[in-house]
Parts: sequence; structure tokens; C-alpha cells
Amino acid sequence: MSGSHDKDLQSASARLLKQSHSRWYEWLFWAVALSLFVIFGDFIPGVPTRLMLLTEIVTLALLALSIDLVLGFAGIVTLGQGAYFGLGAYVAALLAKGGAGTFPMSDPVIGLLIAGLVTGVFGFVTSFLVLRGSDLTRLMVTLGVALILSELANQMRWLTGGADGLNGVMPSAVLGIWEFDLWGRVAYLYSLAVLFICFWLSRRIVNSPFGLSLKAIKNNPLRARAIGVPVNARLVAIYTIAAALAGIAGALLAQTTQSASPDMIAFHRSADGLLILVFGGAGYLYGGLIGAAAFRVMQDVIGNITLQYWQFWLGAVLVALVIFVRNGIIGMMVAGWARLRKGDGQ
Amino acid sequence: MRNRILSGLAAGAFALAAVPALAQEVVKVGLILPMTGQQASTGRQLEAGAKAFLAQRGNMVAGKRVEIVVKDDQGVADISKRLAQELVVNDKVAFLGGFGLTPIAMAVGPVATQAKVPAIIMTAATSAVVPQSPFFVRAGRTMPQMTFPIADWAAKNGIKSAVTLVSDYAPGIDAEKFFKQRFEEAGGKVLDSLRAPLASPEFSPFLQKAKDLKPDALFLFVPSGQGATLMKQVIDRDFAGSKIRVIATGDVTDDDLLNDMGDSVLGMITSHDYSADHNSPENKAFVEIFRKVNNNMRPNMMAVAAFDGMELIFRSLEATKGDTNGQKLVDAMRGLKWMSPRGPMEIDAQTREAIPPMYIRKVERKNGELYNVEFQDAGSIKDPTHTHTK
Amino acid sequence: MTFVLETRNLTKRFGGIIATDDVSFKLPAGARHALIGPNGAGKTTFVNQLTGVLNPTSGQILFEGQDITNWTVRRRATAGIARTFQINQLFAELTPLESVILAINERENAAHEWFSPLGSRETIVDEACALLDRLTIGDVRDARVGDLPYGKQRLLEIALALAAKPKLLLLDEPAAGVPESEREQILDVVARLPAHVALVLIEHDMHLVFRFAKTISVLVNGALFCEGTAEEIARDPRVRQVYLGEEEVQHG
Amino acid sequence: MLTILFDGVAYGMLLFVLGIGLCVTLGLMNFINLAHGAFAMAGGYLTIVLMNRYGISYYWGLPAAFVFSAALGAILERTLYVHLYNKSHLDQTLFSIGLVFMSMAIVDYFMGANQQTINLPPALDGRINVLGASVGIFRIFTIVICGLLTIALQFIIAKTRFGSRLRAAVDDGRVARGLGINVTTIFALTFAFGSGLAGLGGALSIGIISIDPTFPLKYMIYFLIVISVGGTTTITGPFYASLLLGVADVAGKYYVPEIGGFIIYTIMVAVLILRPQGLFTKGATR
Repeated sequence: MSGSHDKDLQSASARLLKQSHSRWYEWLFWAVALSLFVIFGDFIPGVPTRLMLLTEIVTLALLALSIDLVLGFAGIVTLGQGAYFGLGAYVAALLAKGGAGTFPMSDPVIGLLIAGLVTGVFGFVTSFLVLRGSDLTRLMVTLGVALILSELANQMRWLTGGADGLNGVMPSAVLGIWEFDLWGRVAYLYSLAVLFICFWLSRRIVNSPFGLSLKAIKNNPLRARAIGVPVNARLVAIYTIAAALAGIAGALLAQTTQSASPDMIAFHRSADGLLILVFGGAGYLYGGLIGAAAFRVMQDVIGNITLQYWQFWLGAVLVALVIFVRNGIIGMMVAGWARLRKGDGQ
Repeated sequence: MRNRILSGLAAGAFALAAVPALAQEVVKVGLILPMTGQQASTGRQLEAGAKAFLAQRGNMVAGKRVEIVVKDDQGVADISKRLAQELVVNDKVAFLGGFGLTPIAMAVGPVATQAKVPAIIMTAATSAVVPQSPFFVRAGRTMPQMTFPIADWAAKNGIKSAVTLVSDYAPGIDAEKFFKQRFEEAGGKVLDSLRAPLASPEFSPFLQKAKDLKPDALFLFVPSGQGATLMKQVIDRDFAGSKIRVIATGDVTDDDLLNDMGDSVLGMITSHDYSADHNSPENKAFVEIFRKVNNNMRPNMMAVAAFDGMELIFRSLEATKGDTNGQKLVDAMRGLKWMSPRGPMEIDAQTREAIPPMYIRKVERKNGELYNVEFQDAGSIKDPTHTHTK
Repeated sequence: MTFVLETRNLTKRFGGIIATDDVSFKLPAGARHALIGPNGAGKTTFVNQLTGVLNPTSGQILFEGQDITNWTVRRRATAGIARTFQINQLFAELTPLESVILAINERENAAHEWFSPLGSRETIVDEACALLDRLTIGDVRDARVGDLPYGKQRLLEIALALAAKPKLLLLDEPAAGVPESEREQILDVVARLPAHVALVLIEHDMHLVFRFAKTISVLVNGALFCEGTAEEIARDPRVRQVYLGEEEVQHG
Repeated sequence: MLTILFDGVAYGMLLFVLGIGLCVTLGLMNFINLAHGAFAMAGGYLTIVLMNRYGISYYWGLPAAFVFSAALGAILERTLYVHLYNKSHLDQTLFSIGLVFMSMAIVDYFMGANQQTINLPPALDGRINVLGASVGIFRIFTIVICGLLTIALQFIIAKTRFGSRLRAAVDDGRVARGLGINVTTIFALTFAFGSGLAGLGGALSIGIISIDPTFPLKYMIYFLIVISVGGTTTITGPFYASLLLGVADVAGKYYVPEIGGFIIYTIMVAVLILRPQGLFTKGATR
């Protein structure tokens, strides 16, 4: 009896560990993302270059990923992630502009790290505002912070260029080797690499004991406190991390488009990020990634069909998705998979 | 699961690939316009203007067929930059054009420079735009070109003091700066300069402040398409009763909106290069064809900028005999002169800025509709801000 | 004699209402104590002050001789005060195993680890499995908590509290709402709780109280009405009158 | 000075009528309806069409806008919204944003993208002197209508049978059903009424501003600010919040234009931090 019991115990540990192992479809996902570079990188005659669109998707995906950490795992509803996105964009753009294309100030990687650091600090300071209150309160406080910051960006013309935005943003070559090119090849690979690293870190976070405590807080903060979880400290920590990731996403966008303008910090960034995450499915990490790709591709395709009225069809898809599906695209895939397995069993 | 993911990806890949391959003798013009959102009406006028040009002239020039590709920039700079890049790389456009707002033009500048593709600025009216790229050529007009004539007119017509109220963004600040500069040079005094947020739904505090300062005149500027709310509240505030004249650049009494503003704007004085009422055979033909192909819409200054932008493109292609080398095309545009629906047009050979004719106009009722009726020719003004060459 | 828990003149007012009225109370280590009283007697309010959810208006709370009156919920929890809830307060989306590991992690100060994956500390997983087995819910440790039958959820309530290795465990109506068939299982578990843990049972059910408690306090209108051994309380006519009498009426 | 106060009050009143329907759906039905502005837009455009195309008077346009938006609200509530009551707030947000996108495209298709406006009837146009300050007649008209509406609303909720049933349905839907109250109908009527008020607000607002297809998105933030500052448990909370925000916004832009843009956002954040339940709620802490 004791033998089988020991085996049982081992398998409990192993099963938990297995949850953090990567699956074949995850490898497939990243392999596909990488192969898109070859397909749409103007290497195959007749296939158009869409790397700039893909780069935009990658930055949006990183923004949505950062929202997933706070919303999908810690349960904080936020409409203010655009503030950190925009702040990161301005920091990176100012650095690249200030360095005028020379090392170290214009170096993209250093710019990215500094942008992440600055937004992380700002996220830490503002995180104390979201510790109390209901969903609506948190929504409005985060939105309020974002609106104030975007108004600041508009007013501080001497620094941000005001409504004109910043131009002459010249990040130097990535790692001193690869210059940003017109096809967006370097931009895509660079952003994809950054997304991968950030994703991998996020994945470790949510599968760790720390991540487990976040899920517990999301489920039941009262009980979490009662068993000794320092709820506020954990929320501050994850909010800060997410802010830094959003800042890195903004910095990526500023570097790859070589500009920064007030619309990078505007309300619609926060709204887009949240929309994309819910569209893809919150709480899976991949939701933001798949949501960003699906959303932007859909927007592009419908926009090519009906230039002026694409918003109608996009809206219709959102409405239908909510009515017929739970938990966005991934929720739909999970439900479909479950039905498939059930069918096999019969 | 595998099938689902794969089919999903295949659908995405198909979507990304769904751009037509190009034919040989076609010259493509990529227009990046705001077709949705706040500036959508500007985008519609620009597109309609370009369509009117093709309807009038046909689409063949120098043995090549000109095709227009329109993209929606959603008013967002980074999307515009991506669209410009895709138009250059995928559609192999020979020209870019449009650009609703200054930051959008600024974001596209590096692409035009890197790809050596001429980019025609039709809207963004800040003087700072064109120097950003050697491939920028302006078909519209700049803020000082519009504000100098009205400042001159005010100084000569008994107005000693003024308050300015502009939208808080680059062209607005340009308008404020150049009005003040010119008006004070002529001996006037600007009592205060007010700036309203770009998306402001409520102008009343600013208007009340202007009224309380009791100037001889109130000078207004808001972007094209945004004048209706402002004028409504200006009328409501009853400046005429306080003996304050209201003057503006023509953007406020936009042809697109003017007819809905009602009789209260009758007599308002503005300065601009284009009025749908301009009395010339070129303009009559333009308005006629424009209304015909665009569902009887009335053209405004955006439409004429797109029309002239297409004119520039056709004339430069004629000059290069169909050669689409960007540098040659830009060089061909320098110093071009032609008769536009707005009057005699010229491209400054040094600065690549447009030199449009300017007029002082007054809102009047004609054939049952409101028009900006030109009553004074203010001549052609070079943009005074840059003296750079190249 | 050392006391695990002591309150001195504990008083809580909500506006004009006195919910806890000058309660002075001592609990020895390893006690098996029951806190009873009619509905609205202030039992839950009293417990909420012990665990730090509510702050008393006046008076003191001492834990192992230390004044903990102003400590936070978390600090008390880590010091060794654990509780179960009258209405289940569980993590519906987690599994029982994850829930218990979470509690052990907090106790072992391992919960801030963000890089190493969950389950890499085998001793913690082993301990969690053993605890779940002891509470007879080892078989469902990988199910979703929200999907468990009610009785098993009640047992998980106790497991979560025990995971902290508390010195004092407050059980708030552990068998409330549990169907008769699963009731015995819970009573068994309560009876087998480690002897060194001081237990306070907040209960309505007199069978459960007399079966398990050695000492009893009766709370009426927020004040300590009387205290004594189970036999003394059972015999006390005043208690019968104010409490058991009402109980009869309720059940009748 | 007094003029600024009047302008601010009129602006605030307008915000109140535009936003109160959202407050009702959120506070009473626990539904986040970001598409609320679309109903206001529908009322505004209906009035424009009636006046400019059919020459119907503005005074008829106002009730027509109310009826039209209320009917639209009732239809959408029965066909679409009813599926969403049990979904999460996030799903509701996504859904109603989808509706906003659709409404913007629909209006763009039928009405065009440019700003549209109306000419007020002469009796409402112009200015008069009130206590030595020059005040727009239409702003007084707005204040009077919105003031009457507020009193009527307060009366309906506090004094009528419908009001007490509504309160019961909100407190506990299951119990109310047990008492024989038709909760479904009550919710549908409430939703339609809230939408109708938004439509009326839209028709009133085109007397002060012009309207374009981005209206629902542009005003969404203002509605949310009113609600979060005023709280959702009463009618009076959002009312005072609207007045406060209207006056603060107008006065701020008049006296300190440099920071005028920050004022309402700062007020909102400050209020939410100090009193997360809203500024004008009773017993703020639970």
C-alpha cells in the first residue's frame, strides 16, 4: 500500500510540474510566428510584405499580454494600460532622438530596458490607487490616470512635441548589427524576440507559487488574506510588472515606427488592448497574442473590402462573439476541443 | 485542435496575401486618408476630389494608367506609417498623398525619404511638415498663408484689438502665432490667445472669456469639418450685439458645413484660397464634375487640394514622360504653374511649398444656399517660415 | 497556566448597537472549546475581531501573551490563528491540491517565488497530499474546487485552515448545510484534529457541541453569559432558558 | 461670473440627462452599457432629420427623439441585451463596444461623416439678461427641462408603484419574482426609459453642439465620469456630480485655461480614491 501511495505522491508533484511544461502546440505557435517572417518578408515573389502589420500585431500582443497579467490572473480590471504603453513609447522615442542614432542612447535594447524601468517605477507608484474599490472604480481610476497622462503629453510641448508628436526618432541598429529596414524585417524579428522573452517570463510568473497566489486573490481575496497571503503587496508587484511590460510594448512601437505621438498614449490604446484580450480570451496568456492577430487581420481584411464601414462588421463580430462564445477565441477552441473529445469517447 | 489551429492560421495567411499583383503599365498613387473617426469628413472630401480629377482628365498620362489606392489611417500616426511602408513595398506606388494631421505626415516622412517616393501633402497645414523630407511636396496650403491675409484685412478695417481662439494642436498654434505676428506688425494688439482642446465639445468658457475681454474682433481657427459646433456657440454668445467682429480662416466656414450653419453666419469675413463659389471657368467645371461623381456633394478646400495634388502628379509624369524615378518626379514638380479651380497655383521651386492665391470672403446667400463669396484678392503669398533651399 | 488566547474587556459598537459587550475570555493551549449563543448573539462579530477582519472599539486581544489588537489579518494568520468560514470561502477555480499548497507556501514563506514552477518543492507537495488524505479528500485533489460536492468543500475549508499549522483554530459552524449522509465524515475529522491545536467551535448544533467540546462559553446579546464545562452548561437552567429554549422553538 | 455659472449648470444638466440612463442600467440592472451614447446619437440625428428634411418643429423633435430612442432601446433590449444580463462585466463591455462600432458605421452610412446641426426656433435663440448677466435662452431652456426631468424621475422612483416594484426587482430579483412582480418587463421598461432619456439628451445637445458619428465614443468617458463620481445607488448622486463636473469644467477652462483639461479627470481620480463608492452616496463604506 505504501508503495502505491509513494508513487501517487510523486505523480502529484510531477503533474503540477507538467502544467508548467510547454506543449507541442505552443512550440507550433512560435514556429508559425517565426515562419511568417519568411512567408511575408518579401522573400517569395508574389507574396506581399506584411511584416509591418505583423510587427504592429506583436506590439499589440505584448500590450494585451500585460493586461492579461493584471486582469486574467490577478483580477484587476484596467482601462489605463495605455498610459504605460504611451509612457514607454515616449521614453524610448526621446532616448532614440536624443542619441541621434548613436550608441548608447539610441541603442534599441538599452532604450527598451530604460523604458521598461521608467514605466515600472510609474506603475509601482500608481498601483496603490487600484488596491481598493469595485471593478468600476478600478476601471475609472486607471482610465483617469491614463487621461491625465495623455493630457500631460499634449501640454508638455517642449519635451513631447505636443500634438505634433516627436520626429527624428532614430534608433540605432539592433545590437549594433541590424539596421531597421523599409520592409520591416529587422523590426519584426526584433519585436518577436522581445515578445517571446516577455512571454516566457510571464509564463514562468503565472506558473510559479507567486502566480498561484495571484489566482487565489482573483478567486477570493477574503480567504487569501485569511490564509496569510499579503494581498496588497502581491497586487502591487504584478501591477508593476505589467506596467513595465506595457512600457516595453510602447517602446517597441516607437522604435519600429520611429515616431511617438499623442495617439500612442490616447484612450483608444487602453481600450484596444482590453478589447483584444477579451476577444482572444483572458487568463490563458495566449489570449492577447491570438486576439491581437485575429483582431488586426480582421480589421485589415474588412478594411480592404469596405474602406469606410469596416467598423460595422468589426462591431458585429464582437457582438456575435460575446453572445455565442465564452472566454473569447481560446474559450471557443477549448470548448470545441472538449466537444471533440467527448465525441471520440462515444 | 491541430486542425483548428492550422485552418485558423491558413485563413490568416490567406488574408494577409489578399493583395492583387500589379500590372505593367500602371502607375499607382497611394492615398492615406482618415476615412473613419473624428477627421472622416476630411478623408471623404479628399477621396472625392481625387475621383473628380480622374473623372475630368481620364486616368491615362504619358502612356500610363493611373490608379488610386486608398487606405484608412484612422487618424493614428503609427498606422499611417505602416500603411505608407506597405503601399511602397507591396503596391509599389509611385506617389503617396493625403495625410490628415501633422503627426501623420511627420511619421510618413522617413518612409518617403528612404523609399524615394514623392509624397503630396494635401491637408496637414503646419509649415514644419515639408522640410521633414526632400520628397514632400505641398498641394494644399500652410497656416501663415491663410492667416496673413485676414490679419492684414483686420488691421486695415478699423480693428485695433483682437483675441484669438484656436484648436490646441500644431496648425492651431501656427494660426495663433502668425495672426498675432502679422496683426501686431500692422499696429494691432492681441489681448489674449485662447486654445481649446482639439476634441472639445464645449467652447463656451473660451468664448465667454473672449467676450469679456471686449476686443474689436475675435479670430477663430479650428480644423476643417469641426466648425459647426464652434459657430453654433459663437452665434449663441451674440458677439455682434457686443460690437465684436468674428473673423476666421476659411476652415471655420468650411463649404462642407456652411449651408447648415444658418443665416446667423451671414456677413462673416474669412480668408482662404478656395471657395466653391470662386468665379472662374476652371472652378465651374470642377464643381460640376465633382457634384456629378460624388452624389451632389459640395467640394471644400480639401477636395481642391486633392484635385490639385492629382494635377501635380499628372504634370510631373508628363514631364518625365512616364518615368517614375522619385527624384525626377519631385524635380519636375518644382516651379510648376497651372490654373487651378482656386486660381493661379505655383509650386515654390526652392521650398516645394504650394503658393496658392488667397482671397478675403464674406458669407452670403446665393441661389438659396450659403457661400463664401470672394470680394478681395489678397494675392499669392509664399510661406514665410522657411528660406531653406534644396 | 499559559493561555493561547485571551481577550480583555473586548467591546465592539456599530453606531448605537453593541455587538460585543465587554468580553473577557481565556483559552488554554490544546483546548476544545465551544462558543454558543442564540442567533444574533455576536458570535461571528467576535470571531471577526479575533482574526482581525474587524477592529474592536475598545479592549485588548492577546495571543500567546502578546498584544495583537492592532495586527493585520495576515500577521495574525502567520502567527498561528486560522479559521474556517460559516459560508464557504474557497478558490473556486483552483484544485484542492493547489489551494492547500498555496496555504503551505505562505506559511513556509515560499509564495513570493516567481521563477521556479509550482510543484518544484516536493516536500510541500507531499505535505499537501498528506493533509488532503488525512481529511479524506485526497481522491479529489485535482478536481476543480467549484465542482466539488458541498461536504467535500467543507472539509477543504478545514484543510486550508490546518495547512497553516495553526496554534488556534476557529471553526465557524463546520457542518452547517451539510447533508446528513456526509455529516459524520466531517465530525470524524473534527474529532481527529491534532491535540496541541486549541480549537474554538462556533456552533448552533448542540449534538455536535456536546459530542466534542470540553468547555463552553455562552454569548448572549454580545456579552459573556456564562462559562463552564460541558456538563455544567448542560445542567445550567439559565442556559436552557435563554438558549436551549429558543433552540427548541426554532426547531419546533 | 454668473454667465459662467449658468453655462456650467446647463452643460452639467445636459450631461446628466445624457448619462442618467447609463446610471440606471448599471446601478439597477448591474449592466455596463457602453453603447449608451449610441441612443443619444440616435435621438440627435432623428431630430436633425425631422427638422432639416421634413421641416418639423424642434418642439416636436424632442418628444419624437425620446420615443424613437426608447423604442430602439426596447427592441435591442429584447433581442440582444437580454442575453447578456448573466454574463461578466467584461463580456458586457466587449458587447456594447461592438454595438458602438456598429452604430457609428450605420450613422456614417446614412447620414455622412460630417458634423451636422440644426437652427433653433427663434424663441429659443438669442440671449436675455438674468440678474445682470447675459445668458443664452436655450441654456435656460435646457436647465428647465432637465430640472423638471430630474424631479419627475425622483418622483417616479420614490413614489409610484412602478418605482417600488423596480426597487424590489433590483434588491432581489428572485424574491420580487416570488411576489408576483414581472422582473423581465420591469427591466425592459427601465432600459427603454433610460434609452429614451438619452435620446432626449441627444436632441437637446444638438441645440448647443453639432453631432457626428463619433458622438457615442466621444461622450462615453464623460458618462462614466459622471457615474463614478456620483455613484449608482441614487438619482441625486449623478445629478450633483453632473452639476459639479459641468461647472468645474467650464469655470476651470475660463479661469485657468492652462490646466483646464486636467480638472475633471483630477476630480474623478481624487473622488474615487477618497470615496470609492462615489461622492454623493449615503453610507459610503460597506
